[in-house]
Amino acid sequence: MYRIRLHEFEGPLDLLLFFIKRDELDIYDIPISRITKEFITYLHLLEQLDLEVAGDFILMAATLMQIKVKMLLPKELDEKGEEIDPRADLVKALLEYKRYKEMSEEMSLMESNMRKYNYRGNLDQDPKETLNDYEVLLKNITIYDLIKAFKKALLDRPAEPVHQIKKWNVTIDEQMTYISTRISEKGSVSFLELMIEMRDRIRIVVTFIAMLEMVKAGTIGLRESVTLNDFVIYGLNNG
Amino acid sequence: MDSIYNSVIEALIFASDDPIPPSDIITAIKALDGPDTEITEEDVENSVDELNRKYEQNGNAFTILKIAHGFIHATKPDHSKYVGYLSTEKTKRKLSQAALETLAIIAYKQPLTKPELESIRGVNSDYTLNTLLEKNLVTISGRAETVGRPLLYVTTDEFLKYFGLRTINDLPKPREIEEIMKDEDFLEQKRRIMMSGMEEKAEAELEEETQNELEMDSELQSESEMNDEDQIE
Amino acid sequence: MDSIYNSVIEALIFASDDPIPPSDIITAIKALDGPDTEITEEDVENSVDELNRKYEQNGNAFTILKIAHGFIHATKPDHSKYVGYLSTEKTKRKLSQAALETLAIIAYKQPLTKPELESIRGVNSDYTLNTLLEKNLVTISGRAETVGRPLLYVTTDEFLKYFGLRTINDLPKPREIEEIMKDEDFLEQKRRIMMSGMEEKAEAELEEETQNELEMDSELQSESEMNDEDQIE
Repeated sequence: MYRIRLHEFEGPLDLLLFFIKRDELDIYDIPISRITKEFITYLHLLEQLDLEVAGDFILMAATLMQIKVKMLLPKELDEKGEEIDPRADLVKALLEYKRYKEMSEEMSLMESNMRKYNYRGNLDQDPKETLNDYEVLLKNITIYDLIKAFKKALLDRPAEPVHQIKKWNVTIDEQMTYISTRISEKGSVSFLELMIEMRDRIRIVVTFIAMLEMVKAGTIGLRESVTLNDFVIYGLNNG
Repeated sequence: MDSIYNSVIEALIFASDDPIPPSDIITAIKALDGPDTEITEEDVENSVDELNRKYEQNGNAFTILKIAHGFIHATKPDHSKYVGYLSTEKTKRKLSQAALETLAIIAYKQPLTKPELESIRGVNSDYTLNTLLEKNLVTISGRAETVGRPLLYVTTDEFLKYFGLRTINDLPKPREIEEIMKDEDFLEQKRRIMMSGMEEKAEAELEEETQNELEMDSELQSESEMNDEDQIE
Repeated sequence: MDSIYNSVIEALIFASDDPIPPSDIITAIKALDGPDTEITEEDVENSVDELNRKYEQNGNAFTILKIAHGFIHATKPDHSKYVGYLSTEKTKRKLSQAALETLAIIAYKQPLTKPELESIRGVNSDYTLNTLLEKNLVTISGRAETVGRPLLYVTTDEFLKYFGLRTINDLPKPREIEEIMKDEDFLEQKRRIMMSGMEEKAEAELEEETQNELEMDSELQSESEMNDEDQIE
């Protein structure tokens, strides 16, 4: 009997293909009730084993049920007046998926083949004359590299040295004044920029409360920033 | 082309850690020996062929591969077990089935969006896509002109290198849908199950508990008596 | 020693990241061909000499150096200017990490001033900024209205063209970045949370629809008829 390892299936299409192969079904004339039943049995099996049933599988189960119902109803006609097989889309999806799945097997062989080749190590040892006109040129840099760099820049953001006398007793009033000062410099200030200057937690919390107070009082406004997890604090005229 | 360049070309390929394109070789030679130096991409190609012939004759342990738009020295597969024994680099994991499947779809349909990819695979592909981006096997090339302007994904030169392809056109042709349809044998499916069983031997220990459970319960039945009711015209 | 090991030794030296000591070579060979394999450090030494003689004879562009108690391949000094040219080109070609980071910050936070940029990067950015200006990837759009009226920097059309973007708004949104770069655990967790929600919902619907016609529990008792032929293992 089949010992199915549940991880074997990459998704609902993979599982359906498995049923079709195993039972030598005609992919163009899939017995939809039967395969739906098998599919749902499988999902219940996963449940019984207390394994997580992925949403993609549930969605497919629903699709199968829908096709099954449509099979019982009078067929819809296309523009040419021909009957539309409710299974057509599913068959198309199965064939297309199978096509790439086959190629992935092909690629797996290519991968194994390439693993037998080893590239050269210790390249640094090669004698080379250095040419000193260092300049920067773009090549092989993609958007992905760009956003990675951006994220890294934000993560690595240094805690700036703060040139002010540390006061442990921070008051909301003081921090409200501080925020006002910061805003008056440039008209606005980024929340992160503001927070990054705070060394201790109490100061951050108090500043945050001060900020909320000022929003409530209508002296400052907040707006979204282009940066993730940040926003801009700006002064309002009536403040 | 002057054959003295064979040696220069050999040095340039030998000292490069990534496949070096013929254009780079020509650029280097012209930069140092003058822009009038007569050397074409075909000359470089011929030199490489000649070098490989010599390696073969002299019984060298390496050869020059033509992959990822360029040339790179690599040890011949014959000695992979010895090299693998000492090298930690080569013990890195193979790609998962999900990763291979995703790569195949991106490779053949590129550039494509995540929704397109997911509609073919039938499953959410965030995780796999993220892994492939991190491994530099795929990257983002821009945005589609369609509604919502989703990001477009393409394969990289690293992808070509990984699979030993010179250009993306060297990928084996996928079968036509009609051929797939005719295909009645299901050996390949069995083979896959058996193969992955072997490959995952290491993981098997971890999964042993689950495994035992599954073996007990996952005897999926397929009855023949159901067939009659299914014949709906 | 059997001279077939010349080729194995060549492969091991070629692929090794660091100078490989003769003892490591012997270890690898004995591990794979049996502990009785006859091979001494002297044999290895002789092999290396022979390989070098052959390289000399055949006019190869490389040689094996004996350094730091081990062996490594290196190209001959004759071609060092070509090799040097190439490695310089390579550094040029890769937008250095600093420049890339600067470019990324300007792209996302434009228009911004140098002090703003430097407060994010935490380092003086004169050099990278100038390089980017020279390469026409960023430009000056005017002056900020703040004290001292510092210059404002923005990205150029050249920048958009390079990254295949139509407008600067086509850059991946912070939300998309998060989606793509989420660390694996988080992604899995999210997937799980989303799914358990969907699962319940879809399940409830399914149950309703199918309860009458499909008696799951009884069907889980699997039939045996066709099972034998399917056995795998």
